Amino acid sequence: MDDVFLSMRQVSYRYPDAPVAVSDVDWLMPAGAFHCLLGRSGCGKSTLLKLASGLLLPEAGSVSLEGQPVCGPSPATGFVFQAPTLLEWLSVLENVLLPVSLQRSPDAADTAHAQALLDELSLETMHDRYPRQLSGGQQSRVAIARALLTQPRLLLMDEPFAALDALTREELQDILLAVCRQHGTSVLFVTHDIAEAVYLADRVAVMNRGRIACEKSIALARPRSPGLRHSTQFNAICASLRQVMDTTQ
Amino acid sequence: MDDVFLSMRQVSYRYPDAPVAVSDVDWLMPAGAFHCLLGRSGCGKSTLLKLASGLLLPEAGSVSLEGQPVCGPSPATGFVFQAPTLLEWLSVLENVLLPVSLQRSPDAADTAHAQALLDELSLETMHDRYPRQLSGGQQSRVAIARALLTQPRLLLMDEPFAALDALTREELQDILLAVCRQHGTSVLFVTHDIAEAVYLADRVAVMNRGRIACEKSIALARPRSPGLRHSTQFNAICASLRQVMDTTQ
Amino acid sequence: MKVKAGLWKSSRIWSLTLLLAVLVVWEWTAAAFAWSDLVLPAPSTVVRSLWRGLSSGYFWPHIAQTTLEVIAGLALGGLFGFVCGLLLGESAFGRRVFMPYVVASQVMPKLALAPLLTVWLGFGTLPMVVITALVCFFPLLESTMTGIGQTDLSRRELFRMLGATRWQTLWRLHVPTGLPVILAGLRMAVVLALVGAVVGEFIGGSQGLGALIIAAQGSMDTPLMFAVLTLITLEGLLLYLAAVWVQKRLLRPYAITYPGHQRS
Amino acid sequence: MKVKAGLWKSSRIWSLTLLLAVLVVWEWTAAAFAWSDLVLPAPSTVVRSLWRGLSSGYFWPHIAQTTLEVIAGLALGGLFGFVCGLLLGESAFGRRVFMPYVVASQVMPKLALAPLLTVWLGFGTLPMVVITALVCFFPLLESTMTGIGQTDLSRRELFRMLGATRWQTLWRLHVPTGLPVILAGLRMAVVLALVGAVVGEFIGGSQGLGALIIAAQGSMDTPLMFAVLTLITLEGLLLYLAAVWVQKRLLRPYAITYPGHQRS
Amino acid sequence: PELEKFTLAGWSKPITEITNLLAEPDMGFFRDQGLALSYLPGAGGGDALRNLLSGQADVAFTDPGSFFAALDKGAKLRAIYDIYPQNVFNVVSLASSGITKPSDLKGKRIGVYSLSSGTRQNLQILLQQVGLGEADVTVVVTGLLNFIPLIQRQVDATAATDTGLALARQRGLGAVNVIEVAKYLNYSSDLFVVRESTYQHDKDKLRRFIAAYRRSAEWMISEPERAAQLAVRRAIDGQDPALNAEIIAIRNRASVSDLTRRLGLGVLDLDTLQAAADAYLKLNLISRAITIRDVVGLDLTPRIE
Ligand SMILES: Nc1ncnc2c1ncn2[C@@H]1O[C@H](COP(=O)(O)OP(=O)(O)OP(=O)(O)O)[C@@H](O)[C@H]1O
Ligand SMILES: Nc1ncnc2c1ncn2[C@@H]1O[C@H](COP(=O)(O)OP(=O)(O)OP(=O)(O)O)[C@@H](O)[C@H]1O
Ligand SMILES: Cc1ncc(C[n+]2csc(CCO)c2C)c(N)n1
Ligand SMILES: [Mg+2]
Ligand SMILES: [Mg+2]
Repeated sequence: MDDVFLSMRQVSYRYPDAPVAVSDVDWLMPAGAFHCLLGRSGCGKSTLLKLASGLLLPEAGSVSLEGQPVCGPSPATGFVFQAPTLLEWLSVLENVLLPVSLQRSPDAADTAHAQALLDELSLETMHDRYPRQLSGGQQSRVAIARALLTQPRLLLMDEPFAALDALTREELQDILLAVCRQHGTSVLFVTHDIAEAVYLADRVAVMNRGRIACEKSIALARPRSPGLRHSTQFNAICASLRQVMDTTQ
Repeated sequence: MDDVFLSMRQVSYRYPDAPVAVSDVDWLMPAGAFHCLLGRSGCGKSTLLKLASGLLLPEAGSVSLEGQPVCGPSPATGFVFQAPTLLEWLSVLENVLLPVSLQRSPDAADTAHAQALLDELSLETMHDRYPRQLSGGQQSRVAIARALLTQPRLLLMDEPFAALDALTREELQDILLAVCRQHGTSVLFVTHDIAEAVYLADRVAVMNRGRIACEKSIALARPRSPGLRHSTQFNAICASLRQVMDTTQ
Repeated sequence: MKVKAGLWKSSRIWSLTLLLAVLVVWEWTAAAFAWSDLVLPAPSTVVRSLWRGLSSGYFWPHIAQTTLEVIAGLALGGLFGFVCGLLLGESAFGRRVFMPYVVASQVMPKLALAPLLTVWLGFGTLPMVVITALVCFFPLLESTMTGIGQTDLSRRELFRMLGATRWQTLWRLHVPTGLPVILAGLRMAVVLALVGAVVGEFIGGSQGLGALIIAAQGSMDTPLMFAVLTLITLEGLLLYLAAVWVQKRLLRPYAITYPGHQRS
Repeated sequence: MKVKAGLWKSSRIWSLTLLLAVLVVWEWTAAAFAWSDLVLPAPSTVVRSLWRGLSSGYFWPHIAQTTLEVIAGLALGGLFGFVCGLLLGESAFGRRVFMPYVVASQVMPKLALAPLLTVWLGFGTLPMVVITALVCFFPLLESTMTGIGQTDLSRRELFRMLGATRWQTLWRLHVPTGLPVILAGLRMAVVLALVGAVVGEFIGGSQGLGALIIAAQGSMDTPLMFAVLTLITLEGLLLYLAAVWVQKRLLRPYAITYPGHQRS
Repeated sequence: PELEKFTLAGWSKPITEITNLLAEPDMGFFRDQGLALSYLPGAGGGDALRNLLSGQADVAFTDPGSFFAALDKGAKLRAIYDIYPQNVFNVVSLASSGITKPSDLKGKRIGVYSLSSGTRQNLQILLQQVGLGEADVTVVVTGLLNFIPLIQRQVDATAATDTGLALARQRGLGAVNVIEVAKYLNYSSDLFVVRESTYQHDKDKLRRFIAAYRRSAEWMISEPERAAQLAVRRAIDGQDPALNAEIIAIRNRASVSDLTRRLGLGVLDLDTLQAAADAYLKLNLISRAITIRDVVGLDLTPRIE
């Protein structure tokens, strides 16, 4: 496997005074891949994502990105946290522009890009609001726009659509797939919605108590289209994953 | 309708400098009912819940609970917020006991009750942790335990299961239904998972731009059982609600 | 908005009423006990003295001198305290090494230090500015240190993820997060700065409101002393109001809230 | 844990090295410039004076007196500041009515008021305690006011929902939320309290470290003055350390974090 | 011609008492001697000496008590001019208290400015003259407003200066008994003191300074009204010309003595200074005997014989 983009080998992590959160995880991701992590609450998905990002460093094992060992977060990686994590003193637009404004002063093109992203996420009337003036789902969409702005090579997303209704979520799934396809972004995506995982991913892992309990390639045609959700193949995959999950914990 | 428990009549609300968030909503809830609110992100679900709780007072229209006009929050109403809203300086158990400890000093029975609730929500090893040491889903389960502790007459829940995986969510749905049935609790429940709404509710409302776009009684047998989810009747109701949602916004 | 304006007005009225009540009681006691002006002059006497000093131009150079010292000292000490607060807030090591010295510089009574400062810095405005700076340094240091430590983990992770430099994390995350606390420090510093300048003048000044107080005490002109104290109080209130105004401007985005949720 | 202990040790070493360096340079300058002991005594002279005072028992009653004043003043003023901070933090109306008076009480130089305080309160320990209390009142007030205003909306809504009384919301929500800021105010108050007590003694005291400084100045015994300043500094450091210890204890649940996330 | 910088460190703020110095911009006594005078304020005679010793000032305007204390600590200083040959200190009590002589002070509460002030030292000297000590009375620190506790009867007597008493009378003190320390030991109240090195190497400058100061003091004595007018502008506490005139008159009186009338202003009285130094030693205010003759410079005050 020489086109490995992200590789995690025998990775373990334990928070102080707590049982091990991630143990002996092996995971390889080729460039441009879209992988999903499923698993019960508290099984270590967020921790694994943070290990992949370099926010946490593994206790044992190694993480490497494009062959380079990861020893800290890299700005070429985008991260959507489980909570929106917006800055209250910045307007929505400023929040979205934050990744750029930390590198240089945003120009008109950046602003236009941010505005286009916000519009695509149906936040066209919210540019000048402050985060506290938004609904929960609107906040998480702002966080998604922020992560997409810099077109990162690797995108780590921790339940980004959890606060969204089914419709918005499906729209965003398609938007996300299109954007990532366009820029060749590799995505590691945590979700607890099995259908979402199957719709989005090339490969799905189910975690259980810090370990990867099962991996599965999803052999569905690309590009995905909304109609796929009603296909029997799709539902069969969902059901089989569901069965795997039922056996966990 | 003389057994109306919660009634909202012609209720409207608008945040300063923003378009109207809830407008002309009429909603009646008999005692012991389980009602669900569906709707796209930003349509006003959380706002409506806060109006029902008395946290917000309507600009126009009236809200009343058991015939009494609501002019402020009542401790007989439980609220699970969209974010877990735990107190960082209290342990998990203390957080759950908070509603009691604001009334009186919690006794052994209270502690036992809180512990039982936590155990039921699969948090048996987390009693003495602090909120920041929990995963996202674990935090939201603590918030649910806190709301259930006092066995409120009315329970308002704002996407309480959004951060949970499908399995945990289904377990909690059954727990919630059992608990509410046992105590005759009336529940107004916001979710964006149509299946969840259908499984839980007697009646479902779909909101759109601050208004109730459609109401639907769910004529499924009680008590619900997990098998129901695979029934055609269940799926038909979901599909029809889905259709209603597709037409919104 | 309307409610607020009403509250504002009525609170001003109450505040003034309280002031008037105090003054009336004071005037009355002074008259009733027939206290000598030396012991406790009646407010009317103080006002007369105040008016005389203001209209004759006697007070103005002193006011100017003290104001100059306060502003220079506040700028110097405030800035230095803020910067040191940032540095020490960032580095636990620096905190352990330098905090003892910072605390030492603060517990040393400036009054005892003032003669030494004259020895080192000569006389005139400079030693007063240095004392003022020394005094208002600490509140900003402490509050900056505390303020920038309040950022929650998730936002710090966000900034690490975005590849923010240490400086950016400080300036664009920790400082805005801690701004309300830092500004509380500023309010304290403003008040202390005036006290510092006046106390400095007590010892080494030949001009300024502090020097004037000593002169008034020396010539047992209690009404004059009270008049100068009134001036100092007014200047302090003005400075404090300025700090509050700065705070209101800077904290505007933090104040987003909505009706039914306002705190009293 | 191990890393931390190492850091702790090395920072202490650095801190002491810095102290030694300062002392050596000072000793050397004093020798080189052949300054009179009256202007700036060499550290060795100061230490000799310090040792003499301590071993002869001369210092002890003064230390006791000042400590008494500081502790009484801190307890009184700190508590009062905290309570007023709670009240004014709760009520915008109260803030508007009373803040001018609070600020006035702070900008009024205590030094100028001291003679009058003795008139009202008699001589002895009481006026010093009052001055100390007045001085440490403000930092606690400001920081309490700021601290309890930091609670976010959602937690306030939670408490409203739980039917918490105003008092409970204050005590169980706002105060814990603001605790780090309130404790920053306490640290400032501790330092100011000592300064307040010493300055009070400058004017009206016949016992206490402040009085000792004045007596030393009167007999031109600059080494003694420095020895007393050293004592004051040490006492200040001890008090500050005590405040930091209190803070560490109270803030333990706030400090939950994990490796890789610790701030430097 | 270039003026030489000359700094005088005083014990006070620029107050009316020293109008002759403050009037320099108007009168130019020092300018005429080629000196550019600046005044460095202080809070007490100790400050003045510290500023002198640290090199900030060329001459200090200070009280003998501080001078003796500094000598005792080993400072190399010389007194070169007696500014006020009269002892200006007194102990004041309310007429109703019945305190008329020093021995009546036994067991009483007596106010002083501060523990380091001339009021305390002179109180000790007074008590010593009648065989009492500080232990026989209660000394209370009252701060600058030392007459307030007297009026309020929180102290039985207060140690003060002549100007302080005059001002307090102006402000309605009422009937009082005054015990003047001068009646018991009349030594100088303030001196000009210089560093030994200045005395040795800069004699000419000091001579010109002394000449200028003498002229300024003579001017204040001869034109008190003019001085009182100038004080309004120049002194920090000189708002009221009538009061200024009174204070200036008191200071003028303190500036002269039998000796100065015979030999000229500023002439040092070695005998009374020696007596004072001895008294200070007996009071343990200083630890070694001081031989006044060794610490004065007599050659700068030309005698008019
Ligand atoms: N504090 C506020 N100030 C101004 N506008 C607000 C505020 N809070 C919410 N809104 C707006 O009111 C509308 C309704 O918000 P609400 O939170 O009720 O939505 P919601 O249905 O709960 O959405 P979600 O599913 O995303 O949580 C939204 O358009 C939102 O932008
Ligand atoms: N800071 C912490 N200190 C101690 N234990 C922690 C900490 N953060 C998480 N944990 C524990 O580590 C385990 C894994 O947490 P993680 O956040 O990775 O779970 P998750 O799979 O993301 O769950 P969820 O779906 O609920 O977000 C959990 O059991 C959690 O309790
Ligand atoms: C005329 C005259 N009046 C008062 C003083 C005041 N005074 C006397 S001694 C002293 C402090 C000594 O450290 C002070 C302030 C003075 N010097 N000369
Ligand atoms: Mg998670
Ligand atoms: Mg919502």
